[in-house]
Amino acid sequence: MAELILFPASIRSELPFGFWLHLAIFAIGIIAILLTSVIIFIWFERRLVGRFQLRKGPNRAGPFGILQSVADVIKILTKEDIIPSRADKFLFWLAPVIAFSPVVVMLAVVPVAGGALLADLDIGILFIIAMSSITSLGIFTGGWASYNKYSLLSSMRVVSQLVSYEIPLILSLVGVVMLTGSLSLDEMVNAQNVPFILLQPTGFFIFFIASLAEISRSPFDLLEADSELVAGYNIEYSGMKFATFYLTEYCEAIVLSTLTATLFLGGWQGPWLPPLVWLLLKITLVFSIIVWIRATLPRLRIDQVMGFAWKFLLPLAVLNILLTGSFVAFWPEAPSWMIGIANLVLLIGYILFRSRFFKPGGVTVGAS
Amino acid sequence: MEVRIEPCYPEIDAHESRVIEDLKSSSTQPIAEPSGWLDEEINRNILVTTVDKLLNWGRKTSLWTETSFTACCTFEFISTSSSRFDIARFGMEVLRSSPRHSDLIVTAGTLTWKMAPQIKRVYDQMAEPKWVIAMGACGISGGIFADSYSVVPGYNRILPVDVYIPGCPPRPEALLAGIEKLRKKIEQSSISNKS
Amino acid sequence: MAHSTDSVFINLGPVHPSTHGVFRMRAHIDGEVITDIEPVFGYLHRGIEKLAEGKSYRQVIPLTDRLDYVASMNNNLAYCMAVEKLAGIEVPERAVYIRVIMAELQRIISHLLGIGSFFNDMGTFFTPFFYMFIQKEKITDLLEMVSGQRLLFNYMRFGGVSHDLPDPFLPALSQFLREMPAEIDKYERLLKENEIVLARSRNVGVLSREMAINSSISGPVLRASGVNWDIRKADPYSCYDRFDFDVPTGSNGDCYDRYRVRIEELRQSLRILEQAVSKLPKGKVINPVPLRFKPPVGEAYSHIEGNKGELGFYIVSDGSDKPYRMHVRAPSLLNLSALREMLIGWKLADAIIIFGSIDICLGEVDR
Amino acid sequence: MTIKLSREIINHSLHEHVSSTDYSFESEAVVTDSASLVKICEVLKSAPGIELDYLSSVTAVDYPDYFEVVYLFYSIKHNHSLTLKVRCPDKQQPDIPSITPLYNGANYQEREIYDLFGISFVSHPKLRRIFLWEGYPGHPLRKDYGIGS
Repeated sequence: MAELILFPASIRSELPFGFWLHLAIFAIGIIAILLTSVIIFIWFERRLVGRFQLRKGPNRAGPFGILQSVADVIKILTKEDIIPSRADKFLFWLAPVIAFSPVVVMLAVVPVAGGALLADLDIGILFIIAMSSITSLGIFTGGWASYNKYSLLSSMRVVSQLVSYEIPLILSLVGVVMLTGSLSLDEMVNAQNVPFILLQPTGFFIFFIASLAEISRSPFDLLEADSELVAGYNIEYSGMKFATFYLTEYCEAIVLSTLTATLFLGGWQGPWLPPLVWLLLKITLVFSIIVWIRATLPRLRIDQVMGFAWKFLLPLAVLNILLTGSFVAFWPEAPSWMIGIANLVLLIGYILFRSRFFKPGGVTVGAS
Repeated sequence: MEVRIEPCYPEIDAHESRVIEDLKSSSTQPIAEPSGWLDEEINRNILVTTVDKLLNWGRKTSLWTETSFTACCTFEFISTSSSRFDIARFGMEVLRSSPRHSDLIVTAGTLTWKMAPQIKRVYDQMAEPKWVIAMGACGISGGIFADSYSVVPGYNRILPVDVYIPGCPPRPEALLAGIEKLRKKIEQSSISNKS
Repeated sequence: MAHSTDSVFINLGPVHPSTHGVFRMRAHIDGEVITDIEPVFGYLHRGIEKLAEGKSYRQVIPLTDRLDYVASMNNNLAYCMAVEKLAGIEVPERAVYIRVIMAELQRIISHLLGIGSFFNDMGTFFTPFFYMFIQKEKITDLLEMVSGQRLLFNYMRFGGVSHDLPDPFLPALSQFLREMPAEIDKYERLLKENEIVLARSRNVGVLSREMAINSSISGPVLRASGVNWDIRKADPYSCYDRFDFDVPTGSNGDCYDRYRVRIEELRQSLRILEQAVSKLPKGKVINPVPLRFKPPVGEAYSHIEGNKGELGFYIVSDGSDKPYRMHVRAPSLLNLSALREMLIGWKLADAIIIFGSIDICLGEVDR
Repeated sequence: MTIKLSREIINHSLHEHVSSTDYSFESEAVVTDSASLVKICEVLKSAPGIELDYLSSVTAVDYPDYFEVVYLFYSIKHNHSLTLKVRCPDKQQPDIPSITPLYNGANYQEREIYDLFGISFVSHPKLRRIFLWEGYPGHPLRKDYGIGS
């Protein structure tokens, strides 16, 4: 079985129903791995946040508390399912589905080994970008249909924030696309003899921040801003629908980690270990960084979030495209280290230039 | 120094006072705790016990607390959830602010009649199954403030309480013991009889 | 073409994660901006002032514990000082020093919680809060040593404190005093120049000096607005005139300054504690008063610089063994006087931070 | 050290604006009636050398014969204090002018006294109950209310 999953390119040619077998194995495999990893990653995050806060975290359910999320799932799924009397019933029901499905679909174009992916689309990147926008629609629908002012505010924030961050997110990928010369993710991984994070540090920086905002993790977790919006867009959801939203949230985080690993960290490539293991290791690394940020940073305000996207990330993304484009157009045979260093200089220079406008620190409190 | 005049909502105030008065007049007696689990041994069977075991394990392992704390005991609850006592070990560090997501109200603090409708409303908004822990003397009987004109003598006037934790305030250890009691109680409940 | 928007009426509280208890604000918001706000009090009004009239003077001490439950020793202290002033009771020297030690430890607890929940409101997912709580638990252990309780101590008595410090207390306190400055430095490294903290709190919720004075603001909030007013300096009580400490004041009166003032006050409290421990005299700790204690007819107002501001008790005696009237000058309630001025025009997310930076305790607001 | 203002200084500042029959001294406190309260407050707030700019607290006491409202003022600048008492002999319909327009800090305290004592403050911007709900019977801190349920 492992052979089949790891080297499925061979299935297509040898078996009579090769394509369908391939489809079935991958579809089931992706969903199974995704759902299992969500359960493990939720536990992982809670343990990790626990360590950041100098405590232990869940450790009673099962060995090391690893069954904690299983218990959560059992409990949530058997809870009463409340639909507010003044909610829009159909949309209220539909919203979690709209939010959840595109997240799973995105994994279809991510290769788990050389040539091993569900659908080798030539426009893989475009597909991911298109799909990632749909989730916000589901969240907006849910927030609106709940007939609750907090969730309405939250869903308004979703729209503005997610639409703004789409733009730097897409532009940051243009550099990678130019270096690869293809839109297919499989090609992109194959092209990464050197991980793109070294060639495209600026692109990585923008992509990572913008996608943190896309999945609304701290410091951009405005839609779930506990301290002001109580629980955000899913405030009225309970039971299975709430579980779906909860699942969506973590699936998004995992998908984001997968994409970051695939696009910038060399995907499944790596010595000695099997490709899938490498991919999972890289996903875990990126996810840990997300959790680290969550456990450390405060939340930004909505206008600051928007200003950051339009005034800071967007110009940087455009500069990145110009720089990388000039290399590709005028000096295609440039050694890769030079591209990387030029890019890094752009990133550091830009941050230093912009930080002139900030006035950090400074003590305004004196003792007398 | 111009100070703008505060807005005023007489209709809302009047409506809220009506709600308070109604609740006050209708809750003169304590509500008995849900005690259906006591005599359920009779209608058990093999299938239900197995399902029960799984469900009850899930429910007792993941008790998410509603953040509706009123007064002093809150700080002992927060102490319990902080690094030293770490309630997260039992999977309880998920403090949900929305009643729809939470399973447990810990009534940390004095309840006043003005607050009572809000707490009752939070309880009503929670999805079944749900539990209530009355924490501290005020939660049990009004405690030191029981004689006051504005204090509800015990949460059990308005909510069915599952576990009482004495103390003013109870120590974190006492709270953990109370939570352990609640977990035992959940273990013994069954889906086949509605409490 | 001009667009007009409807303002939305929204309830913040009383069950809301960041109202620090059961405070409630009815807010009108236009988009995200708060256009008007009406604070609603009374969800924790327990009638302490009325209950006190039915209890003997000594029985009131546990009631005062439950006012500002974050720092109950301070309430004990202010109440006992008022009764002592009323009846002219002398306090032994050692008890005076013990009281100062307790009051400063309570101030540290309260400021730690204030800072922690301020960052919680800012959205840091409990990490600074729990860091602060680790130190808070150490102080709680110290206070538990002397009083046997963890939160509501009921330790002070008229004419002193209920009993002497236990033997392990002073070594443990010295240990704490050695460790704490490094901890404060750690918080500073983490938070002081964090870009997001600065962006969220600087020049947010500015309270002008004039407005602060006119609205009877007191404590760290007043000092953050640039007013050098600390009862420990202005009207020294206990033995604060014998200690060398500074009064930190801010210059902008914004949320950042309020947070900075609290951090600096932590340092000053540690200074006071060190001096108090080194000067702690020997001797008895209480001049006992009779159980059925009847102060002479009259009235007395006594105030201390509590953790949240000027905490005063006004007591009227009719010569019986119960207070005729007890009034608490609650800093938390008065610090909210300028709340509307501070909130209107800011965004919803700012409102939560501004409210958190005032650092109120609902037990004291509603009483 | 916060010092109590002496009678001479107060007399000196007040005699131009308020007739000396409107106020009296009673053990460190100035006692006045509701008619001249606002005038006295205005003078004390702005008179040079006094400048009582900080209203520390307002409270009320229910004596058998009258209600007494007690104001405590400080001056942040000069660090001195003054206690001002207003007596209101009408126990059925007590009313006193509000000083909220002068001192914003009086706002909630006056509402509190209105709520718990039933003393109405004339020209207060929003005189409504603050702690108890609208329609609560009686005023708990009055002596005739009774303790306990």
